[in-house]
Amino acid sequence: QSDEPFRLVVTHLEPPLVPSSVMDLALTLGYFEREGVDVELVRVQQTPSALAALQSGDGDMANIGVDALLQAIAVGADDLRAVTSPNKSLPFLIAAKDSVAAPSDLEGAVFAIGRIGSVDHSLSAEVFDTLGVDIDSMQLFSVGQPNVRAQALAAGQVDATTMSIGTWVSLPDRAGLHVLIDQDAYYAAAPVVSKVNAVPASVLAERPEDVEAVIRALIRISRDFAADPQLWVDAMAEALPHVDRQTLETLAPSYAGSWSINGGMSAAELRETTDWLYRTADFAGMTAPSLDAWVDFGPLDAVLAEVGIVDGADPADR
Amino acid sequence: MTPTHPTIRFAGVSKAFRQRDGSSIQAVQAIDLDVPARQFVAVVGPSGCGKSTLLRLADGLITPDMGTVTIDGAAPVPGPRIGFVFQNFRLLPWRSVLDNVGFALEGSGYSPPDRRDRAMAQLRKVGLEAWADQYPAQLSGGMKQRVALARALVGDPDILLMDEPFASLDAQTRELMQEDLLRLHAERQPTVLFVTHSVDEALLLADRIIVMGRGAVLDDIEVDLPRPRSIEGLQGLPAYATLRARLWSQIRHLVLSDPASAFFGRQPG
Amino acid sequence: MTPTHPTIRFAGVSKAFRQRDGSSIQAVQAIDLDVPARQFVAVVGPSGCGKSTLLRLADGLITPDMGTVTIDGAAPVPGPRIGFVFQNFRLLPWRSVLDNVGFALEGSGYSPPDRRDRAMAQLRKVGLEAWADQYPAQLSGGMKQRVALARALVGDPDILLMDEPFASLDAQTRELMQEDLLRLHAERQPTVLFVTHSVDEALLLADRIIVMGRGAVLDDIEVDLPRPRSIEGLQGLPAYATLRARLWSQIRHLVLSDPASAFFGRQPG
Amino acid sequence: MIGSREERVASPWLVAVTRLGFLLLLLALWWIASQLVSRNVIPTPLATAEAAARLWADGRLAAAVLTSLGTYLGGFALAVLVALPLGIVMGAFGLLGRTLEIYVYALAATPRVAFIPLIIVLLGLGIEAKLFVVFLGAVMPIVINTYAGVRQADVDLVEMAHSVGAGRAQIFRAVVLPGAVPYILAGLRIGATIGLINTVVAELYTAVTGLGGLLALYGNSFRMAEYFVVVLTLAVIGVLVTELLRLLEAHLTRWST
Amino acid sequence: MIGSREERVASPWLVAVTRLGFLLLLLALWWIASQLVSRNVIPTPLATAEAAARLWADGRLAAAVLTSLGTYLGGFALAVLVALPLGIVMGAFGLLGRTLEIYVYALAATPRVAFIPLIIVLLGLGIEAKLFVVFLGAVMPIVINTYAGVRQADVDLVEMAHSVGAGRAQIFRAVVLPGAVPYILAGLRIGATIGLINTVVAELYTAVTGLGGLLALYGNSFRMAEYFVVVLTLAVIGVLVTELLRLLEAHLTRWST
Ligand SMILES: Nc1ncnc2c1ncn2[C@@H]1O[C@H](COP(=O)(O)OP(=O)(O)OP(=O)(O)O)[C@@H](O)[C@H]1O
Ligand SMILES: Nc1ncnc2c1ncn2[C@@H]1O[C@H](COP(=O)(O)OP(=O)(O)OP(=O)(O)O)[C@@H](O)[C@H]1O
Ligand SMILES: [Mg+2]
Ligand SMILES: [Mg+2]
Repeated sequence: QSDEPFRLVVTHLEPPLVPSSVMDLALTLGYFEREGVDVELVRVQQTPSALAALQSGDGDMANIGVDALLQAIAVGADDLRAVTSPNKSLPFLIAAKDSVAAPSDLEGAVFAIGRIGSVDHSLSAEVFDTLGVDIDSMQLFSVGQPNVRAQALAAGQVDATTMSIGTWVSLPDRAGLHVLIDQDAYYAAAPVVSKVNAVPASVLAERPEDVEAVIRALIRISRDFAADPQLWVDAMAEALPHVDRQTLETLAPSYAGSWSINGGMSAAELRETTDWLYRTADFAGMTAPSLDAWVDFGPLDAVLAEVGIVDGADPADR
Repeated sequence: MTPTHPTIRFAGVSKAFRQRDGSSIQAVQAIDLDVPARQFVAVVGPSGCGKSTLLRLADGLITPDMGTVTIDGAAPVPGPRIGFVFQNFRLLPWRSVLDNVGFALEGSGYSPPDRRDRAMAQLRKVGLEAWADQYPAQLSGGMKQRVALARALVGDPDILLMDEPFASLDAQTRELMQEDLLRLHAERQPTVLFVTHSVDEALLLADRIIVMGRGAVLDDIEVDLPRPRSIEGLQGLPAYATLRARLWSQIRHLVLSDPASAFFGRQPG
Repeated sequence: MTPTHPTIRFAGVSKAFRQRDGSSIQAVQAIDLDVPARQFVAVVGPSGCGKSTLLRLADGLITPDMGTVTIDGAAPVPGPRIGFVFQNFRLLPWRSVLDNVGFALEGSGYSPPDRRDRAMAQLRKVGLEAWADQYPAQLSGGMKQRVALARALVGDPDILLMDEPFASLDAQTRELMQEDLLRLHAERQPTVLFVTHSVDEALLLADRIIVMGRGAVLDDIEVDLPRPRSIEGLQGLPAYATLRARLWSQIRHLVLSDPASAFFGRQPG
Repeated sequence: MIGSREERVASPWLVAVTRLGFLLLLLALWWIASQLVSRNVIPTPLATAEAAARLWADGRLAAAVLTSLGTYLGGFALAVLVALPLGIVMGAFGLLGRTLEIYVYALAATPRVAFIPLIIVLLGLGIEAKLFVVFLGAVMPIVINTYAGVRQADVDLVEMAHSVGAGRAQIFRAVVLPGAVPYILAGLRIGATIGLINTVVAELYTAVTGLGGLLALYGNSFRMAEYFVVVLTLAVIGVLVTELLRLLEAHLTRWST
Repeated sequence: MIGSREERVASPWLVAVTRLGFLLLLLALWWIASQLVSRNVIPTPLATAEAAARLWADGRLAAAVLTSLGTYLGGFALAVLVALPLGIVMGAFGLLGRTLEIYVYALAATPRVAFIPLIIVLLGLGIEAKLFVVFLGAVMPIVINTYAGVRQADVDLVEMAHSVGAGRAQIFRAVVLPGAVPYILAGLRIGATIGLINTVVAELYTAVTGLGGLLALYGNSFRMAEYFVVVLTLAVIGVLVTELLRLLEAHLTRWST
C-alpha cells in the first residue's frame, strides 16, 4: 500500500448537477476518509486528458467515457479496466427551440452534434430512430463540446441539440427553448452505459485495498442519497451556493433510480453497450472485445460481498 | 521655374538641447542675422559652435526656443525650394541613387518620367550618371556626398543650406564643384548659407562670412574680393591675405580661448 | 606598451565588389605597395578610387580576391594595436562618449578603471573631456569625428589607418590635431596610412604620398621636406611648391580623364 | 550578423543539405521515441507515412486542407489589412499609440477561447466566426511589431524627408515603412504561425471542420498515426507560408548588401 | 516616428488622461452591448464589478491568480532563457539559422492542443506539463524576433568592432544585442501575451487549476459575470507585464533621443 494520496481524475470542475456528483461529495462529506483512503480529486476538462493522466501515472482512477476507454484499449492501452460506474446513465436530453414542437418538426432543421460519429451523434440517432424520425433528414452540424452546443442553441444558431440535464439547468436564460425529449425517454431509447471509473492494471496490482475503498465509499454515498434525496440537495446547496435551491429540489426526485447502489456494473448492460458502440461509425471495421478485456468485476464483487446487494436497484448480474 | 530671391532673417534666435543629465546645451544663442536675397554667406567656426543648428533653424526643421526665423517675413517651410545638404548625407538606403535624388521632387507635381530626367541630369552634373541604379551601400564616402548634393540641387532651390557639402571630396573634385556652385549662384542667384571648415573655401565662394563661436555670431565680414574668383587669382591679392589672416586668428582665438577645449591656452605651434 | 614598428606589404592585391546587377566593381587592382616601419604615408586620389578599400584591406577587415596583404610577414589581425579611423565615425549610439573610446580596449586585458582612465585621457586630448557622459546622438559632426579619433588612438597603436580623420573639423582644430599627430608620430613612430583629400595636409604630414586612381597606385612620391614642418614654414620652400603642383596636376588629370566623370574633358576653370 | 561582411550568405545548396540532415536527425529521434514511449502514443514514422498515403488517397486530407486553408488565409489577410494600418497609425501618432497600446496588449493577452461564446452569439458557427478567430490570433503580433518598427524610424532620415517637403504620407511610404520592413516581416511570420494555430482552434470550437475536425476525430479515437499526419500537415503549411514571407522579405530588403 | 524630432514625447499625464478616456469609452460600449445582446451573454459592467467583489472577498480569485501567475511567470522565464540564446545563435551563425528556421516555424505553427496528449503522457498533469505548455507558446515569438533583430545588426558597427579586435562574444554584447533590443522587446511582449494565453490553455487541458480553471468553470455553467471577471483579470495581468517590459525598454534605449 502506498502513502501517496489516491488520485481520482474527474472530468468536471465542480460537483455536477447529476449523480456523478457522488465523487465530489464523497470527498467533502468524508466517505472516502471513513473507508480509510486518502483521495485527491484531480479535475480535468475532458476525457482525453483524463485518459492521458491514467497513462502517465498521474491519475490512479479516472471517470471517463466508455467509448474513449474502448478506443484506447483498441489501440493498445490494454491494461485499463473499468471497475465501477457511479454515473452509468448520463441524464441526456434533447433541447430545442420552441418552434420545434415535435421531433418530426426537426426534418430539414439544424441539429448540432459533437462531430460525425461521436457518441452523442450515435445516441441521438438511436433515440430519433425509436421515435420514427431519421436523423439523416436533418442538417447535422458538428459543433464540438457540449457547452458550445448549448451556447449555439441559446444563440439561435442551431435548432436542437443533445445535452446533459446539468447543462440544461445551468443555462441562464431558457426563454424560447424547451426540452424536446427528456432524460427518461432518452435513456429508454438508448440504454447504454456512458461513463465508468477505470484503473490501470498497475494500480489494481499495487493498491487493491484503495481501489476497493473508493468503490465502497461511492456505493455507500449512493445508497444514502437514494434513501434520502434531501441529503443530496443539502450537500449540493452547500457545494454550489450560486445554484438556486429550487433547481436542486426539482432535480433530486428525477435521479431516484439513477444512483449506482450496486456499483453500476451490469454485465448484460456492459455487453450491450460494447455491441452497440461497435456498431457506430467511430468503431467501424473493428471487432468488439470480450467483457474481460476491458472490465474487471473483482474489486466491486469484493465490496458487494461485504456490503450486500440491494435488490431492485441497478442489476449486479455477471 | 523662375527663381525668386528670398531673404532669411534671424531675430534674437536661441535654441537649447536637453542633455541626458537634465541640463541643456545652448546650441545657438541670441542670434540676430539678416541674409539678404541673393547673398552667398559662408559660416565658419569651431566644432560644436552651432553651425548645423543654424541651418536647421533656417529650414524650419527645428523651431527656436526664443526669437523668430523668417524667410521673406514668413516662417520657413521646408521643401525642394530650400535645398539642404546634410553633414551626414542621409541617403535612403533602400532607394537607388537615382531615386534618392528624385525623392526631393516627389511632393512637387513633376511626373515620374520628368522626375527621372531631372534627377538623371543632376546626377550627371556630380559625375554619378553611371551609378544611377546602384544602392547607397555600394558607394564610397565621396560618392554619397555627391548624391546628397544632387538631391539638394535637383529642385532648383531659391535657398541653399549647405553643411560642409564638399568635406568628403578630393581636392580636385571639390574645386570643380566649387566652380559649378559659383556658376549656379551667378546664374540663378539663390540665397546661400554655406557652412565650411575651410577659410580658403569661404573666401573663394562667399559675399560675406559669419564667424560663429559658442552659439553666437562673433564676426560678420564683407568679402569685397573681385569676382570671378579662383584660388590662384586670389592668392596674389593683398585683401585676400588680410581677410584670411583675420579669419584665421579669429578661429584660432576661439579654439584656444574655450576653457572646455583641449587646446585652451596652447601657444600656436 | 613599448611600440613595435611593423611593415605593411601589399603584393598584387585586387579586390572587387559585386553590384546589384551582377557585375562587379574593381575597387582595388593589382596593388604592389610596401609601407616600411615608421613611415607616414598619405594616400590621395579622386572620390571612389579605392582609398577606403585599401585601408580595410590593411586592417584585415576584408580579404583580397588576389594577392596578399601582410604585416611583418603575417596576415593582418585587427585589434587595438592597429588604430582605424573610419570615414563615417561608426560610434556605438548606445554607449556614452567615454565608453565608445573605452570600447577599443575591452579585449586587451586592461582593468575597467584603467580603461576609463586611458579613455578619459584620450578624450582630453581631443577636447571632449566635458562630454564624456553624453551619447553620440547629442554631438555635432566634428565632435563625433574627434570621438572616433580618440578611439583609434587609445590603444597606443603601432599602426594607424586613418580615413580622412580631420575632414569634419574646423580649420584651426584641424591644424592643432595635425600638430598632435605629428608629435605622436615623432615620439612613438607608428606606421601610418593616412587618406586625405587635402594635398596640403598630405605634404604637411607625410614622408611619402601615394596617388591612387581607379583602384591602382599611379604615383609614389617621396616628400623630402625638412621636419618639423608647419604650413607657414613650408609655403616658402620651392620643393613644396613643386611637389604641390605635381600632385595637383596628377589628381586633376585623373578627375578630368575619367570618362565616367562629369568633369571629363573639362578645361581647368 | 557576425563574421566579416563577406561571410554572410550561405549558399542555398548548403542550406538545403543541412536542412535535410536535420530532418533525418529528427526522423531518427522520432523513431526512437516511438519505440520508447509505451502504449502507442507515438506512432512510428513508417506507420505515419502509411496513414498519410491512406488519407491522401481517399481525398479526406486534401478536402480538409482546402477547407482549413480558406479559413486560414482569409483570416490572416484580414489581420494584415487591419494590423498594418493600425500599427502604423499607432507608431505615427505618439499619443494615440501610447493610449491604445495597453488595450492592444490587454486584448492580446486574453485567450481566444474566452471569446468563443460571444463570437458564437454574434457571428454564429460558420465561416465568419472562424475568420474572426483566426483574425484575432494573427492581428496582435503584427500590430505589436509594426508599431515597434515604426517607432524605430531613423530620425535623421525623417528629418531629411521633412527638409525636401515630403508630407506625412510620403514620409511613411518612403522612409518609415521601408525601415520597418524587418519588423513587419517578423510580425507577419509570428502572425502567420498563430493564425494557423487559431484556425485549428476555430475549427474545434465553432462548427467542426477541416484539419481541426480531423484532429479532433483522430485524437478522440486515438488513431495516432492519422493524428500525426494532421499535425505534420499543419507544420508543413506553416513552413510554406513562412518561407513565402522570407522570399517577400528578401525582395523588400534587396538593397542591403 | 513622424513629426519633427521635438514632438516625439507625449507627457505621461496626457497619456494617462487619454487612456482613461478610452477606458470610459470602452465601458460605455460594453454597457450598450450588454443591453443589446440577448440572453445575458454579456453581463453589465455593474454585475461584473459585483461578481469581482464577491470573488475577491471569498479569496477564490486571489488564489487562482497566484496559481496562474506561478505557472505563467515560470514558463515565460523558461522561454526567455531558451529563446534569447537560440535566437542569437541562429542569427549569428547564418547557416545554423537558415537550417533551423523552418523547423522553428513549423513548431510555431503547430497547435499546442495537438501536443497536449503527448505532454500529459510524458509530463503528467502537474506543474511540469503546464510550464511546458506556457514555454511552448512564449518561446517562438521571442526566437523569431531575436533572430530578426540579430540579423539586422549594423554591418558598419560590426566591422568597427572587428577592427578594435573585439571577439565574437564581445561583438554580441556590445554591438549586436543593443541594436536588437527593440526587436527583442517586441518579441518579449508578444511572447508574454501568448504565454498568458497558454497558461489558460494549460490549465484547461491538464489538471484544471487557476484562472483557466475558473474560466472553464464559469463558462461551462454560463455564469457570465464571473466569467468576465476572469477574462478581465487576465487582461490586467497582460497589461501589467507588458508595461513592465515597456519600462525595461525605456531603460535599455535611454540613449536614443
Ligand atoms: N560594400 C561595397 N559594395 C559595393 N561596392 C563598393 C563597396 N565598397 C566600396 N565599393 C566600391 O568600390 C570603389 C572604391 O570605394 P572606396 O570606398 O574604396 O573609395 P574611396 O577612394 O574611399 O572614395 P572616397 O574618397 O569617395 O571615400 C567605389 O567605386 C565603390 O563604389
Ligand atoms: N540633437 C541634439 N541633442 C543634444 N545636443 C545637440 C543636438 N544637436 C546638437 N547638439 C549640441 O549643440 C551644439 C551645436 O551643435 P551643431 O551640430 O550645431 O554644431 P556644429 O557647429 O555644426 O559643429 P560641427 O562643425 O562639429 O558639425 C553642440 O554642442 C551639440 O552637442
Ligand atoms: Mg555641424
Ligand atoms: Mg573613402
